Amino acid sequence: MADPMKIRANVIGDSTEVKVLMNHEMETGQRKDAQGTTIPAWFIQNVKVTHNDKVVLAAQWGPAVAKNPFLSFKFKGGAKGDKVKITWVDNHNDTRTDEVAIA
Amino acid sequence: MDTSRRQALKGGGGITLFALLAAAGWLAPEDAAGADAWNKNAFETKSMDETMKALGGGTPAQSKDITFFSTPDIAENGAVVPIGITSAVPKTESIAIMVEKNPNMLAAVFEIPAGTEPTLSTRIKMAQTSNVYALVKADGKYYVASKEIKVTLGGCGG
Amino acid sequence: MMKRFVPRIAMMGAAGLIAAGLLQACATAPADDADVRSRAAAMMKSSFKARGQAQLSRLDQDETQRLCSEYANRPLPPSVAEKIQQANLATVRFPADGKLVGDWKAGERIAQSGQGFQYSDNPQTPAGANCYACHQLSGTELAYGTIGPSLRNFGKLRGFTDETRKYAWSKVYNAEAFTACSNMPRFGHQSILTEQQIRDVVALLVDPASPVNQ
Amino acid sequence: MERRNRRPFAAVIAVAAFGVAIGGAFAQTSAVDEIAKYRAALQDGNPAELWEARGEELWTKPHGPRQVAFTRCDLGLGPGVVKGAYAQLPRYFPDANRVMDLETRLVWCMVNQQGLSQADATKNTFGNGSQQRSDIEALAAYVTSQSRGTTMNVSLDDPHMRDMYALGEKMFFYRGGTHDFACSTCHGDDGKRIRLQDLPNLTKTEGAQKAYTTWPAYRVSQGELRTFQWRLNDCFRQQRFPELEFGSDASIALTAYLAARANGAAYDGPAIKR
Repeated sequence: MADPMKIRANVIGDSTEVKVLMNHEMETGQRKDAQGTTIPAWFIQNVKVTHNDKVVLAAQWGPAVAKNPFLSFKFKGGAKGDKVKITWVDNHNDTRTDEVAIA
Repeated sequence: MDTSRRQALKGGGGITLFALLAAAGWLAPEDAAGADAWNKNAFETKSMDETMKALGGGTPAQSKDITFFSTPDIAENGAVVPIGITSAVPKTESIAIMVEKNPNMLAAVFEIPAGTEPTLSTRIKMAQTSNVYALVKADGKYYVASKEIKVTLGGCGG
Repeated sequence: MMKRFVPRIAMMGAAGLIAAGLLQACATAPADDADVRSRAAAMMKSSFKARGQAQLSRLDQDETQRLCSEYANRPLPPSVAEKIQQANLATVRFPADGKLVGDWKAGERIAQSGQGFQYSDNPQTPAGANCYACHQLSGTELAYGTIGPSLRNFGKLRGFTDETRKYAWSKVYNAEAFTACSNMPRFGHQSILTEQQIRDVVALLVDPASPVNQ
Repeated sequence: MERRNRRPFAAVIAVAAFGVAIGGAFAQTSAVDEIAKYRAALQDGNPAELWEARGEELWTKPHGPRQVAFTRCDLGLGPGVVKGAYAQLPRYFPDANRVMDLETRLVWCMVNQQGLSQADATKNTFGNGSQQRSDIEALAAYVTSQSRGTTMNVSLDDPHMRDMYALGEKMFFYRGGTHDFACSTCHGDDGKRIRLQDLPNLTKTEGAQKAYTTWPAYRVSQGELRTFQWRLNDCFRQQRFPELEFGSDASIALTAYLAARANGAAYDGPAIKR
């Protein structure tokens, strides 16, 4: 089972700044292990961020996003206590959703 | 061999890829809501040649309104390269990051709904020193900016 | 022990508490230096384990290593330095065919590679010399270290002479022959590089066509 | 062109044999500046936080045959006290009659309080991806994060600790192996670098402080959080020495030497490094 994300959402002026770290190998499928066997690709493909059920960011990723991905962005509005929810889905169809209250 | 690639780029090789992607509809605004679709073809684009075969779609204009921030000229390690992109192009709908010399060019696409600021930062992998492209779709049109990032390696053990 | 703690206390001036601790340490300093050294060596023997090509015997010091460890953080007496240099100079072997200069292109590859002799390395793969880790050489390689001096224009500055070639060979073969307790490995003496590899590295330094001299 | 294009990431990520010529005619100083910028850009968003979060959870969970949590583990400031504990380690623990660093103490608690065998407790000292994660690294990330901002204050009052410091100092200057390397070969002078990496001078207070207070660290080259035990282990690998055993006396002696030399500085880890 995937590990939790580390999400921060803070009101800055009239926007909310979201910063997230995700636990994921982001294996490219191009690396070989010590025995020379290719390590299969394993990476997050879709990310969706919602604020009060409205999508504020949606992304498609390839394996070139770095291991343990980091993402930071801002959306207009958002009040302290509102929920910011983030979901990712990887190519194994594993998924993880975490949410945080805006601080 | 590199010459032809460089020329391809200058001559709009990069453009055809964008056109392909646009034609494939992966940057369509309706994707923004339900981003569960993953455009396999777009992420498997391996070389300029491949993309040049596919034609059609719009041409991204070089834009000074797209800027990189917190993005170093040199990455100490290609496994983690910080990339920050801001688009000042009005009605920015999406931002994509592409790395010319990676095994697959496209690294990530971000759909930017109205109300979300067209600025974001993330971290990518780079196989080697390369141009990195920030492709912006705004009001149905494509814009692009690029930056070369050098990748170094080193250490004692070798 | 006493003496060596003094400057440290001065350095740590900001932390009074710690200085006090060290003063106390001085008062009851462990027996003598040689005792601590021999106990440290014994402790290392029991704390490391052989892995891959790196056997525990790697912890056994030769006379040069022993002396250089002993004098590592205090001035090296000239007589000891002389002794080390003499002993190491006596180890330098020139190739039987007298050919000191090989292929600078091969030398450049050796200078770039840091592989070899780590327990994680494949002993079948030829070792590198990792020159760039510590030295500037070719002007086009910007990722060079500064532990050793710049070797830009090594041959050009010294002249493309027999003397320069012999010096380069000897220095690469055993750096301790010239600088006692140098940080540089003794590539020939310790059999890190083969004779041909040393030729190639020497070529990188002394060949007029080498990028080092461009 | 095809071949080059498809060059796998492995080429970069695998053990780096050499620096890529970064070409072009830009000056060395600007290269160094740009790398400083690179490092700065990584500071915002350190994946070490993921390890800290996992470690915090592990800390309070019952473990081992005896189902005892680390909240019973005394890191020197009392059972379960983590705040500021790392800034005073290593230290002498009378209950174990041994000087211990953080990692060794965690293992001691696993064995003596939670009932794990020594072998089980030290099975995964250094993690390798999500398939082989190290609880010790996660716990170390959490515990050290609770000393962030705390002034390093490793006491040498205890004679056992003083002895370890003295032994650690000798180790630091101990030359050996095929390459004649000692710790001091790379870390004994000011302003040196290996390739483009700056080398802290650990014989000076400032250098020791800067280096010691930024471990553990998330190593972007490995995508892993690494502890100080790992740092020493991998230094000796590169020194061409045999393998330094996890939690061995030598590893603790050297840690004691370096930690005490960092005294007076604010602890600033877990950090993020190349």
